[in-house]
Formats: sequence, structure tokens, C-alpha cells
Amino acid sequence: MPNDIVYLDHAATTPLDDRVLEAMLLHLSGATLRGNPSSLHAPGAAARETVEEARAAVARLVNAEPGEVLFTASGTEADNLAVMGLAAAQPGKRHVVISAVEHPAVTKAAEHLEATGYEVTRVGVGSDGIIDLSGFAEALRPDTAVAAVMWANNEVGVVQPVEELAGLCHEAGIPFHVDAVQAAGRLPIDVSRVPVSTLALSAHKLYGPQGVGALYVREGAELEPVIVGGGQEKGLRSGTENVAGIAGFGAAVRLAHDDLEERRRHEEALRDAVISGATSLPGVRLNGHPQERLSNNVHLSVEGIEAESLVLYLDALGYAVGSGSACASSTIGHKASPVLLAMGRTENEAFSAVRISVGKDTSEEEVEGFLHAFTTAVTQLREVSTFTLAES
Amino acid sequence: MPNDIVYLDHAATTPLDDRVLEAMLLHLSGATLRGNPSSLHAPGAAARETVEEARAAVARLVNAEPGEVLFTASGTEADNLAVMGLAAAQPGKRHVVISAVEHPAVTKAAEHLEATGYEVTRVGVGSDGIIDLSGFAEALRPDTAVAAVMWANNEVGVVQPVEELAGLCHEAGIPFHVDAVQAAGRLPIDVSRVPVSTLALSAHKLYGPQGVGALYVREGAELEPVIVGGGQEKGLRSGTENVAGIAGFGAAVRLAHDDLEERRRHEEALRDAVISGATSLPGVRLNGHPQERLSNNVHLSVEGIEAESLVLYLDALGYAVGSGSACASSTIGHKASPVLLAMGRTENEAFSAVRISVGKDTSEEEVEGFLHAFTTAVTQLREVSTFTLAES
Amino acid sequence: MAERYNPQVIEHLVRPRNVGELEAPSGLGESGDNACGDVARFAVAIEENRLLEVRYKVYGCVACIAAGSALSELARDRHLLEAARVSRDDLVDALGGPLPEGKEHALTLVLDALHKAFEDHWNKKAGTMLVDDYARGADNDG
Amino acid sequence: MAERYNPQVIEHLVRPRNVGELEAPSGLGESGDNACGDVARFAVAIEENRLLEVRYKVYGCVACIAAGSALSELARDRHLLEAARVSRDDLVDALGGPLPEGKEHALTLVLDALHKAFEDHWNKKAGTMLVDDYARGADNDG
Ligand SMILES: Cc1ncc(COP(=O)(O)O)c(C=O)c1O
Ligand SMILES: Cc1ncc(COP(=O)(O)O)c(C=O)c1O
Repeated sequence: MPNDIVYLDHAATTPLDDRVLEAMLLHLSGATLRGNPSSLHAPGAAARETVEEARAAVARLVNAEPGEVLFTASGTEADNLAVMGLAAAQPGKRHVVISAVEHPAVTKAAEHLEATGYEVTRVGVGSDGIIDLSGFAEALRPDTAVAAVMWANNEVGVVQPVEELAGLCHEAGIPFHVDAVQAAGRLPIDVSRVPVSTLALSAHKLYGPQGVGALYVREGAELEPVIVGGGQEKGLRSGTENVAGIAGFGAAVRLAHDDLEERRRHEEALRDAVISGATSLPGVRLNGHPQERLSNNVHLSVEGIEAESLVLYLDALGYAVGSGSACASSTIGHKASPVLLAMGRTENEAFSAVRISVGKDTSEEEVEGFLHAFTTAVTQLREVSTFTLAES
Repeated sequence: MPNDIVYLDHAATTPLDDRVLEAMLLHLSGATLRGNPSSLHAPGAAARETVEEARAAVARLVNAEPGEVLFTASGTEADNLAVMGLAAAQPGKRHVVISAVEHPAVTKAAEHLEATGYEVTRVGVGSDGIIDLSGFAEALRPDTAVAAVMWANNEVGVVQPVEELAGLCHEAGIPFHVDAVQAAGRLPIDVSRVPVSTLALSAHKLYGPQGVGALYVREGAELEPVIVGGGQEKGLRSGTENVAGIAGFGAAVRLAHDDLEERRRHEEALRDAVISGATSLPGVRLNGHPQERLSNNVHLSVEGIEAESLVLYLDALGYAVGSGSACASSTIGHKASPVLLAMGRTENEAFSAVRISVGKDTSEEEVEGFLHAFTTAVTQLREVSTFTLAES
Repeated sequence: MAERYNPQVIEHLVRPRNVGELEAPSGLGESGDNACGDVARFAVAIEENRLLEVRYKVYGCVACIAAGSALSELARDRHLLEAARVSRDDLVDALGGPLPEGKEHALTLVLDALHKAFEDHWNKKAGTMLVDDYARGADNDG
Repeated sequence: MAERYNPQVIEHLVRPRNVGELEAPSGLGESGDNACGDVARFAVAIEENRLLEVRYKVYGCVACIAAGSALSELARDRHLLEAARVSRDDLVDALGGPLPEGKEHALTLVLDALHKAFEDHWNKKAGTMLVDDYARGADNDG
């Protein structure tokens, strides 16, 4: 396990904060007796309280009531539950609207509905990655069961105008789901101002544990469960709770809430340093809107180089960055990111995309070192490449 | 958090083994850099290896190949995936067979299918809790998409003849799912001998973390996913993996595999001491087959006393035991356990059921102390009770 | 909404007050349904409109046992009119605060049983006069 | 099946051997498809049936770059017949073992490009005689 590597892939996952680990250890360590939250006895009650404290913390992050928060085992599951669950709760309506740049957790859920007879409208984005607002408005229909657009994109980091989108859905009486997995902890989220029906979160994107997600479900929104069984989480998500993980999530969102502004300022400065340093090389181009983007995301297409080579070259030099979307990158085969294609990029541009995402603990020195390594890697790999750089 | 409580509810959840925590800390603690298993770089590869090592360990516990093991976020999710996923993979067949004593993770999955047009046959059990074998054989039909019977029951601890049941399904060419959540770590499980299609496990029942499950899927068995997205776990269960939890599961099954016989002997002696001590009180009766039962399970009906009172009385005396099934016990309302009703018990007998489940670290002294406390609690609560004990 | 029982409830469970029966009760009251659920039974000894003794038994959940115990304490050694006016709120206070969701029926169960015991006593004594007294007393309530 | 690249692959990625082009190559070979995917290009300098120099370029995944580099090392400074017989297995050995699943195409890609460079050379030289030689040599293989 490399301890000396500089981690610049916070969009894929974040390191666990020490204070989060501490909160988890309260439930995990042998010094305390942990129960099943469903049990009547004292250890069960203690586990239940741990879960409820975390629920209150997550609710506070998005300005909701604790009773409006459900825990899941991932952002993916939260997205699935929202898209499938909102649709299932309105069996008469058979139309779904999503953006063309959603995470696979949403696109695959929509495809799943499509396979069972739903019609799915995919609203396009501009070359900057921002959704076509009037296209979205036109896509909404009386038989639309659910619409879903992400708050911020996991690949290019583009932030969508969710407040407008939510408003349009609200007026039309259409349940609106927002995937806020990348946005949470980086942008202020206030469900009292943005009329979403559901909103997905994931702990491991904000220094919490992997394998813990949450779904905000507005009081009154109707939802059918995806996972059924013992009736945990008000029957909307059965299965014995990951109590330690949930405790960690609670600690992580508490920190995210308190440090939001500070983190944003810190990350933006580093992000901008990476952008200006990297794009000063010829044939290196920033993907996604330059301003409407996450505080920590830099997404680059590097002419003449395939992303995998660049990622592993940088890895060999001690820098961990992402290639396109982490979720797809280790799967077999060679598929251009649908997000970049939707933005009008060519396949080659998509294949050459790398994502550098800084974090709250990334330092200026690390960014400087990275820019050196990046220049070396790009230069060296271009020497190998059959590709000749266009005059810039 | 009560540290001095004697924990006798291992069927609900088990304490985390220290060695399991150690394995989790390798991924959780700040000393190492954890990645997303889908990422190409070194931290990602390290996370991937952690998951694969655990997969191999789980495979070994049931004598399968690593490629036949999928990780989920609970036993519940594993059961859902099996029942819904096997059914969905054979869209032509619209009939499901389960036993009348399945865990809600299976019964609710079957009800979910029922709501979408499937026919569900529920095969009864004898007063000892053991499934009606010929009833099961008769229930199987050419259009049966999936049959599911648990290896061992979570309430009464009865062990089912899964080898015969699997054989019947195998002959008939019907996918057979076994919920081995309670059995794993207590009984030897060998999928090379028992022709199941799928088999569900849960980490927190064998001293691993809560919120981690696994599904064995026999090579060649066809299954559709329930959670879709980034394509993790061969596309059968998407969502960023709970790497630390999975690592803990791996460590837990390694211990369970190595210590199986020792644990069984230890637990059986304690179990039998509880049974003979408790049933020596008048009006206290053992539920479930006396021999064909889990090594750690004692399930009692106590005339004249409601389970909740007994559980909380014992809790006040420092002993944590279960009431019926933990999953249902904290939910609102007052419902008799369907398992006990299926075994022909009256509602009052069902309401008066408590479950004492010992563990690998339970001591003889603890059991002795428990029997004292149990006698006190039963005697005291019967004084309050309007109920008059029948002459025994 | 309380997620679990207050310590006061558990205290009443483990050390219930005034459990049992009376040899020659002035009144007996029972509420609930023995077949499927909770039952509470109160026996009272009344002298000169004073509740000298009260004994109860319950078959049911923790809340029922504790509520019976708390009620017996609140009612005992009081004038009948005061005893009859012990309210759900008084019980909740005595039990350290609200009961967990779904457990509030316990309050009704034990109050019903006690009131029935009073009725039984009044019926035996042809207690119409007393009921009149009671109605007058109730005027003073808020 | 390997889950990730062997260190040998990464070593070739970071320090690829024989990268580049030749001023006056004896033969040039290219394989793959520039439009959508990987491309490998080999240039060879041959004298008296000896592969004096080899240079390569690749656009593609890590496996392609490393396989090109490893192949150039294995082939260079050898008799043409030996160089032409460098096999997928030889490459796998040089790269420290099997490539990750889905990456085996890299071996074909670079071997194709090198073989095409040889063909190019033979075509230029009307190398039929040489091919006969090769066939005879191949009889000695197992
Ligand atoms: C925007 C977005 N949605 C959903 C997910 C899925 O969340 P998880 O990784 O917890 O499955 C991710 C992360 O991969 C994401 O970035
Ligand atoms: C037999 C059985 N099946 C399934 C489950 C569900 O597993 P989990 O608690 O991991 O959701 C349990 C435990 O509650 C169980 O005992």
C-alpha cells in the first residue's frame, strides 16, 4: 500500500477523516457492546441511538427533518431507490426524464424502467456540460412519473441549475430527484429552498466510509422500496443497518457542514492552480464549464495520449488521478464516456480524458509537484505516441 | 453503553471480533491510503485486492470459487437479489415456492413478486418447525422460477433438510436459493455437495461487521441485478464497495472456517445448559426441533408473560436476549411471529417467546448467571400477571 | 417521540408497586381482552370514600405493567374523587415522560381497569350519590 | 487472471525502449485503427538479415505501449528469422506474466505492426527467398 502517493482523485473516493474513524470505532471496537438496532435490549437501543444521531446530522446538512432521511448502502442504491421507487409509487405514469450526463446509478435505473415499458427522455447538455433548460421544460409531460438531474457531475464537475429544474418540476407536480453525491460537502444544499422530492448522498465522497449512502425523501413524497424485508428505515430500505458506517457518515457530514466554506475556498485555489498549470501545455483542454464547476474538479482532455497511460504514468510518479469516471474505468473494454460524447467531444478526446480532483487536505506543494509530474508524463507519453500534435 | 451486560442475542447480531476490526482498520485507518476499487491507480488497485482477498475467503467458507461470490450490503439484500434476480432471469416462469418460515427478506421478496403477478406457494412446517418435504416436492412445477428455503431459521433455530430440498430442485431443473445467514459459521456449508443455485450470507451474524452480505451464485446460474449502476460485482450489484466492511467479512469467515468445530462444541454445551435450566421452570417450553437446531439457539415460550416484559426485565438485570425475531421486535404494533404460528403455536405462545442465543465467547458462568436471572424474572413477572399457570 | 422506555418505566417493571389481589375487595375492575392482547385487573379497598388499598395485575407489555404500577401509587391512599381524576398526563409524568410510539394504549388500559373497579364499588354501594359528587368536583377542573 | 498490470509493464510504460522513428527505415509497419482505438507503428533497419535497429510508436493503452517496448527489445539485434519468431508467450514472459483481462489484444497489435514492417522490407527486396528460409527454419519448432 503506497503511503507516499499524492492522492488527487477525491471525486472517486476520499480518505477517511480521523474523526470519522473515531466515531465508527465507538460502535466497532470491542470496548463497547454493539447491538442490532432492531433489538429491544440496551445494546440494541444504543445502536438505534447511534443511527438516529447520524440521521439528525445528515438532515442538518441539507436542512431537512431527521424523519426525511433514509440510510442506504451507497449513493448508487439511493439513486436507484429514488428513480425506481418514485416511479413505482405512481403506477399510472410511464414516462421518465433524465439528463444525458447522469451517473450510471441513474441512467441504468432509467434503462431498467425502460426495459419494463417506460419511455425515457434524455435531455441534452451544451458543450459546457450544462443541461438544456428549455429542453428539460419541454420534456416534462402529464404522464412523467419522475425526473432526475444531478446537482454536480462526477466526471466533468459541472454544476447544474437544480433550483430552476426543481421549480419547473414542482410547478408541474412531477417528483424530482437530484443526485447530490458529488455536490454534498462542496456546495450548500438546502431542501427548504430547492423543491426536490428526493436527493441522494454518499458518505465516501465527503471523507466518510465507503458503502454508506442516504436518500432525503421529502415528507409526503411517495416512494416504493427496492430492497424489502425486516422493515428497517420505515420499510423503505430493509436490512440490518451498517451502524458503524452510518455513525461515520454522521461524523463526516457534521464536519462537512461546519467546514463547508473553508473547504471550498481551499479547494478552489488548488483547482485553479491545476487548471492554469495543466492547460498551459499545448493540446491540453479543460472539459466542462469553467465557472459552474465543483470546487475540487479539474477535467482535462490531453491530445495524443490515452487516459490509462497517463493515469498509470502519473501513478508511477506518485500521483493518483482519475481517468474519466472511476466507476467505469476498471471494467473491461474501451468505451468513451457518454458524458463527454453528450458534450460533443470526439471519441479520441473522450479516451484522453483525465480527472484531477483535489481535497480538503491537498497542499499547494502537492499541486506543484503534480504539475511537474504531469508535464513530464505528457511529454514522455507524447514521444511514444503516433499522434502528432496539431499546431496550437 | 452498558459494558457489563451479558450478551445472549447472537442470533440478532454478534460482537465484532478484534481480529476482524484489525482487518478493517487496514483499510480504514489514516496510515494507509484507501482508494475506490474501480480506480486504476495504486490506491484503487490496493482496494481491489482487499476485496478480492475477502472474496476468496468467503468462497472458501462454502467451498466455492471466488468468481461465484458477490458482495452485498446485507443478508437481506443477498436474499432479495437471489429471489427477485433468479425470477427475473426467467421471465416466462411465474411461480415461486418458499417455506412458511422464511426470513422477511425472502417472504417480502416473494410478496413483491406476488404483487407483480407471480403465484407464490408457501410450504408448511411441522410443529417442530421442519419443512414438509413431500409438500415441498409437490409444490414444484414446470413454471416454478425459483424455490427458496432457509438453511436454519433465525427465530427457532431449526435446521432444514436443504440437501434433500436442493436435490429435488436440481432434478426438476428449478433454481434453488438458500438463506444461510444463520447457518454460516455454525454448520459446515459445502456447495459442491448441496446443489443450490444461490446462497445468502451476512457478516454480522458471524462476528463480522453489520451492513455486509454476500451471495454465492453458482457458475452458470442466471441472475438479474436489483441494484444497477456502475457495474461493480460483474454488473450484478452496483455501488462503490464497502471495502473495509468486506475486508472485515473476509477476516470473519476465515475465523469461522478455522474454528467451526470448536465453536459448535462450545456453543452446544452452553445451549443445552440453557435449555435444561430454563425448561425446568413450569410453563416454559422449547420451540423448534430439539436436535435439528443451531448450536447456539434456545427459543422458549414462557406461559403468562409477554416477551417484551421478559426481555426488558432481563435487560435490567444485565442480560440481553431476543424477543421472537429481532427484525420485527422494535416495529410498532403487536404481531405474532408467523414462524411460530406456522408451527401451530397459539398467539399467546407466540407473544411469550424469547430467544436466547449464545456465542463463541459466552462463558459457563454467564449462562449460570443468566439462569438465575431468568428464574427471578419469570417468577416476578408471573406475580404481576393476570395469567394463572396451568397445572403441569 | 421517545424511541425507548424511560428509566422510570423500567424501574416500575422491575419493582412494580401494589401487585396482587385483595381478599375482600370493595371493587374489582378488568379491561382489555384476554384472548389476544393486554389485560389489566384492579382490586380496590375503599373505606369512607378513601382508597385504602389498591392491587393490580397485568398481562401485557412493559408499558402496561409500569402504567399499572404507577397508577396504583398515584391513586392509593387518596380520596376516591382524587383517585378517579388521575389522568393520562399524570401517568405520563409519573413514568418520566411520553411512552414510545404505539405504547400509549397502556394508559387507557390501566385507567379503564381502575375506573371499572370504582364503578364496581359504586354499583355495589348504589353509588349514585357519589357519582353526583364526582360530577360536581369535575367542575373545578380546567 | 491478473487484476492489474505487472511492475514490468509499468517499467516499460515509464521507460519505454526504442521509441521513435528511423530516418531511412528498411521497412515500416502499422497496425490498428487510428479512428477509434489503438495504433502501433514499427520502423526497422535491416542489414544482412539482421535487425540492427527497431523503433516504435504507439497510441493506445498501457499494455500496447509496454508490449511495443518489450517487443522492440526482444527483436532488436537479432537475425530476422529469430526476430520474426518472437511470440505472444515471449512477450508475456518479458512483461512479467499475463496481462489483465481484456488487454491481450496489445500483443497482437504490436506483433502485427512488427511483422508488417518485415513484410514491407521483404516486399521492397522481393524477399521470396527469405520466406523459404523462414519456412525451413520453422520446421525446427515444436
Ligand atoms: C454523481 C454520483 N452519483 C452516484 C454515485 C454512486 O455513489 P456510490 O459510489 O456510493 O455508489 C457517485 C459515485 O460514484 C457519483 O459521483
Ligand atoms: C435467516 C436470516 N436471513 C436474513 C437475514 C437478514 O440479514 P441482514 O441482517 O444482514 O440484513 C437475517 C438476519 O437478520 C437472518 O437471520
